[in-house]
Amino acid sequence: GGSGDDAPAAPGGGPDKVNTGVIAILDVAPIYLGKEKGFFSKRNIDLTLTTAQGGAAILPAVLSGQYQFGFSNTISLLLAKSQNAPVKVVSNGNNSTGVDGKDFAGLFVKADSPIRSPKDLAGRTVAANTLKNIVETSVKSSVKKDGGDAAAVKFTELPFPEQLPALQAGRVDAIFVVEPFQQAAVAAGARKIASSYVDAAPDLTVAMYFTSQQLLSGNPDLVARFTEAMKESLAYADAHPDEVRTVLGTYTQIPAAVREALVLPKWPPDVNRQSVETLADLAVADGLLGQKPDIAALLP
Amino acid sequence: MTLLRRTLLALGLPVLLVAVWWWASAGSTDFYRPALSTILAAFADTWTWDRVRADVLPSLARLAAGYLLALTGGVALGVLIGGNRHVRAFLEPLLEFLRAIPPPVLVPVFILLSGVGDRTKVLVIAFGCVWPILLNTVEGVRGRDEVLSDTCRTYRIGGGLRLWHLLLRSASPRIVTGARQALAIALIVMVISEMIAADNGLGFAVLQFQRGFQIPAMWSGVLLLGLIGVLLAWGFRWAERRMLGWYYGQRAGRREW
Amino acid sequence: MTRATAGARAAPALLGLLGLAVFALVFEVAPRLGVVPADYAPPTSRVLAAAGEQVGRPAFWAALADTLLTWGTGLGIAVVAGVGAGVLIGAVPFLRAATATTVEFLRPIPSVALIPLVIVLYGSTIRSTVVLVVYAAFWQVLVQVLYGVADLDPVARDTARSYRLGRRLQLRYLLWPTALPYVLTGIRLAAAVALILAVTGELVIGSPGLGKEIDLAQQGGAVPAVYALILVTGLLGVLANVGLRVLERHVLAWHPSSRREVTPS
Amino acid sequence: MLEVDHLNKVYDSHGRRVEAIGDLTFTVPEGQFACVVGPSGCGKTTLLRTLAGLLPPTSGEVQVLRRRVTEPPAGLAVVFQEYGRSLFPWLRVRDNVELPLRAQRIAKARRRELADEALAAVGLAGTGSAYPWQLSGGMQQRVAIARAIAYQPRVLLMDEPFAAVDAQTRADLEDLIRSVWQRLGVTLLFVTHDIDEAVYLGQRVVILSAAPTRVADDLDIDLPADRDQLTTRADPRFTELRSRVYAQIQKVKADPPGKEG
Amino acid sequence: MLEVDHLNKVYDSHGRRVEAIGDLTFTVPEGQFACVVGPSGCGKTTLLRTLAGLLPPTSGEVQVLRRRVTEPPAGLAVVFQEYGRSLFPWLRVRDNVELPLRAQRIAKARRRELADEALAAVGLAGTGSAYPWQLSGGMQQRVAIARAIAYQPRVLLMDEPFAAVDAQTRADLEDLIRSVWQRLGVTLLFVTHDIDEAVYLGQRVVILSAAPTRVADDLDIDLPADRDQLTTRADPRFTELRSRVYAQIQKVKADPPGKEG
Ligand SMILES: Nc1ncnc2c1ncn2[C@@H]1O[C@H](COP(=O)(O)OP(=O)(O)OP(=O)(O)O)[C@@H](O)[C@H]1O
Ligand SMILES: Nc1ncnc2c1ncn2[C@@H]1O[C@H](COP(=O)(O)OP(=O)(O)OP(=O)(O)O)[C@@H](O)[C@H]1O
Ligand SMILES: [Mg+2]
Ligand SMILES: [Mg+2]
Repeated sequence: GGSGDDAPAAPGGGPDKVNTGVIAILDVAPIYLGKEKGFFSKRNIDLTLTTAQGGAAILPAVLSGQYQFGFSNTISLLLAKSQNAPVKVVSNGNNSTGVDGKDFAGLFVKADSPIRSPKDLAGRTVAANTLKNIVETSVKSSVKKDGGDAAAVKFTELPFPEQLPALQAGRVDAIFVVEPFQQAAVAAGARKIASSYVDAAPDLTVAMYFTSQQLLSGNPDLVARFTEAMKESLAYADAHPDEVRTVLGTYTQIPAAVREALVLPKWPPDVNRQSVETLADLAVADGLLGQKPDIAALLP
Repeated sequence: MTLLRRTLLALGLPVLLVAVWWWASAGSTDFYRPALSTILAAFADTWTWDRVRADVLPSLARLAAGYLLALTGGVALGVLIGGNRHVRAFLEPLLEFLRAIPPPVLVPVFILLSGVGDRTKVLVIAFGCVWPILLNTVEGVRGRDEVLSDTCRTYRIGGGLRLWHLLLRSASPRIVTGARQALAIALIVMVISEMIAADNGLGFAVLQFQRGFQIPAMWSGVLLLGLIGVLLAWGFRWAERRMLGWYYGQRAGRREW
Repeated sequence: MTRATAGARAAPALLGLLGLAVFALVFEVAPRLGVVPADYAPPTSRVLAAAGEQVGRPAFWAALADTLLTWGTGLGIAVVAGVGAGVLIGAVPFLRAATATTVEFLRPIPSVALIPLVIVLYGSTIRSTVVLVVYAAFWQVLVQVLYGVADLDPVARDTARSYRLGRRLQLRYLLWPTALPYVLTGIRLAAAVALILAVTGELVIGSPGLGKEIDLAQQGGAVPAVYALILVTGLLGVLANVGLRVLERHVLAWHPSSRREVTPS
Repeated sequence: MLEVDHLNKVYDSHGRRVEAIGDLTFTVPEGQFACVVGPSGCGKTTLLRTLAGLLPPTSGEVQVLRRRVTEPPAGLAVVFQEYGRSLFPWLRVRDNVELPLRAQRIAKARRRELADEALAAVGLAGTGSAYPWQLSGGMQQRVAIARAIAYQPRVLLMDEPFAAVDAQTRADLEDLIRSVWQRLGVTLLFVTHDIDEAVYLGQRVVILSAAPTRVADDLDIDLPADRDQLTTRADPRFTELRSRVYAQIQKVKADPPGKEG
Repeated sequence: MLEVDHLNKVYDSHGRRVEAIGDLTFTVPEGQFACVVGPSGCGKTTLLRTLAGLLPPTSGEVQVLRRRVTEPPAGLAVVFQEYGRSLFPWLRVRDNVELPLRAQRIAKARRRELADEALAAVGLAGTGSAYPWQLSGGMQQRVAIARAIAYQPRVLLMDEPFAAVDAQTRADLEDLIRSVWQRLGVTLLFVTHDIDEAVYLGQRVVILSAAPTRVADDLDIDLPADRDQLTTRADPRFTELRSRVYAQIQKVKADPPGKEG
């Protein structure tokens, strides 16, 4: 049954067993690092990290109490909230670096492509790992910022690993990839024409950790402790990029050489509320969201 | 069996199950398991004619193309393999290898080889649903009656006549079994193929609903899939009865009381 | 004479290996000639090297064990349930008519569409994946059994009826052997589908196993590792088929398809 | 005991309507050995299948052992004309013979004994462990006969059971069936195309007309109960009877049934 | 022309080893009508299947029309003992008969004509549009015969082709086969269990011993070429010949082949 109201507290006052659903990508390095550093165990949390391919598998598990917390990108959470899913953000996830041209994600075209800047994308096809999501919103904001017709950009869905081959074979005109695929794109000579996360909002909060309303009301203490631990983890990760690169080797299969070259995201301890508001407005403007959800109710 | 009785039998269990579902889910507050009434309301809102034209019809067109490709390819290859044990020994391990590879990881290879367009999706559907047809054809051809084989050999019935009148016809009950299986699988693979590199289609729509957390709409898509499955199955049964008239005649000529 | 027969028995296996070898060769040569980009479709030798690396990782063996467990459990349940339900429904015309619509409705629902539901029920555990595996593989067996039961020879059936063989004997000595060739095909189909769903489920849901390893390798951009893991999956399928073929030779010794291949002609 | 009462059977399938049995009425008393002869395609197999409860009559009814037949009656065995297909290819010969005995819950040892006896009686001792498709046509037919004998039925319906065996074996089997009949007191309906055989075996020969079939003639065979291949067939009465049957059949052939009634 | 030269055939499968044909040598000259009789299970079907190129000999060889047989020879037709299974259940009767003619690229109209003629000759006019499984056993067997006749073969092998038909039809078919043989000059090997039939039909009767089979006797039938059911069977020479065949078969039965050689 999926009636997980509380975190299953271990008998005899042992540590709370907490299961968190994450995606095995760069962005969640802080939680792995924090677990390793004992930031969770010292708050009496016995943390288990379970990876899934995407948010589709994580949200139901959190809502049904199979997981206590989950990791999801901001747009997905806005979408869920707009459908009245009982979700609540408990911690920041990761942010763009805020530096144009030096972000952990980017919009690429082939070296010899006639496309010089985002506005040239009108009428062209861009690969996104997930349609109707944060990539689409961000790329469109790049186009708009560049003075182009964002509505005329076509998107097609391709998983990150397939994007570069498709670009090189000329099946798509541009791709939007994150690290480590950005490294591969650079290595293959692709040309970066925008850092769309940076274009969308300053210091955009790309993803966040969340829980269910049920757990929040049933065990606010646990949620508070988790939030504390996350804050410490984020801060630590932001300050220790080398340890981040090491911990990446434990849960991903990114080759060591690539790990060294990765551009890391920013991990500020707090959610950039303003960027979430901006993102929500953009999504409403693009028609991704029917109406703007109650952001105050979503964010902590 | 009268028409009335047949209709009752065909619809009795579904109606019962729907009733149970309705009753059990009434007033559900579970985000992922909404009440059936909510789903049905979403169904009416979601599957408007525009939507059907934009998403369902392209899907069905790809489904038809992929299925027919699988049917012809599977039967052709099956006859080849079933008719010659050397060919079978040569190809079987390779085919078993390919068969065990999950479409989601295979799709990238297809994209690499044939692009992101409809052609790839049709190929994925064909590749996904060809196996029951192929395996059943092989076994049907292998299991043909020996006396009939001998009859063909002595009367020197070869080439196309043998292919049609011996191999295909004697394998036809099994080919039909495989084709029936493949139909449902084609529908499933159609959905899977639309989860990657798609911009329209029924599977695409269901996936978008899921990702957009429009859960009642998502379930209505699943419901629609099931309904399409039922319609296709009825069509299939109609065609099957026509093609295998001799087979059912031979078996029903001896009907009990 | 005995040498000749031993040779004849070994020949099919050799031919089969040859088939795999030709395939491997094509995938060695094509990337090298630039027919496909070597970065995304690495030549066989690189895949084999990556497979060698995988074999050295304890995590790989743990994943393999998990996949085998998921696969085996799911397949076992699906086969038992599929055969049981198939024989029951197939032998009782009323049941067949009454369930037909429901079966046709439930069958085309893709397992992947059920992912949210199973996660709600069981989370990212092996149980979730097993449910998906069972759901997908069950139909393969069921439909084969239904058609197999209908393949009854009318004279054989009349014989059984006139000698008043009871239900149990008719089931055991008439229906079952008639359906058996279909059932074996159903199991072969189900074995592959179960494997596919086990890996896909692990991939999407994140329950432990080879699928999860594939996901990790994909997210990490480790292309040869992805193909190495796919290779392992495919080989599991080949092994399953070899096993089922051996089983078939034993239980279908009487069937024309086996008879023909005993006497050379 | 077998009673056929105004039996009529029409096949109507796949655009072909055949009235196989027109209007058939006759009774075989308990323990009688009745032979049935009639032209090919006249409906003998149809009649047997109706008596065995495998085929519903179009009209009229049949009774076996004083019970109206709606399903295969207990204690009845059939040797089918399609002997080859009536043996289960997945069972060895002995298991084929034993299978009906298992349905009767006869103990294993006894089953084995009955099966071996029956196989030996039809001249197939030692083939018990072969599969039916490893046997010749005549041997398969004898397995089907052995199965019926081992079953020890009260009513035995045989549809051209000796069609595939050689003259000598046939003579042996004829004597075997007669001795089984005498020993078990079974009611026997025996379809054959061999007029000599019908006269030699039966207490009575029922001659059927071409389809839609009727009883064209019904002859008592008043030969002595103790028969043997040499003396009985040399008996002038035998020759007389067989000539009568032969003449009758000729007449049936000459008068198409359409002319009558 | 058929030549069987030191033919030996051993079946060895599923744990059962049977030497069906011991050592068989005989020749049927072009255009001869040869009958083969022998006990059930002696290897007659095996011999026919070897001649038809359907079964490889274990040792020795067979020639048909002066060619060593390694595959089914052209111009050869077989009527199988398992007549029911040799008809295609998915083809209507007429199409069953026409199929071999299509393989020979005979024009449609001619095919139709040949098929209708052959069906009429075996007494099945008007059943062309039925499926084989809608026919009685004897009718099915006659369809198989019609198919062989319509094919107009140079060599015809028949395996108990009249086993399932009534006496009267049988006599008609016997005369039909003789007339076909005389008209087409076909070489005919005819397996039967009916000794009278063998003597009535053939120019020669080959008697086989029990398995492992050998030629036990080989009789010339010196009856006049013009035969008819009444006069020929009444001929004292006929009676004499059939007694000889009968006696010979009795002898074969009495001497199990193990004793010799
Ligand atoms: N399953 C069937 N469907 C349609 N017609 C049938 C079927 N079985 C038999 N018939 C028809 O019924 C008639 C009688 O057939 P039946 O088999 O009873 O003849 P029979 O007397 O046994 O002949 P034979 O001596 O040749 O075996 C035939 O004309 C045949 O075509
Ligand atoms: N496919 C087979 N596999 C094994 N043994 C076989 C096979 N076919 C025939 N035999 C054996 O070979 C022997 C001869 O069989 P065959 O069919 O040639 O006899 P036959 O003379 O035609 O007999 P019948 O008159 O009964 O038809 C038999 O002992 C039989 O058991
Ligand atoms: Mg009959
Ligand atoms: Mg034979």
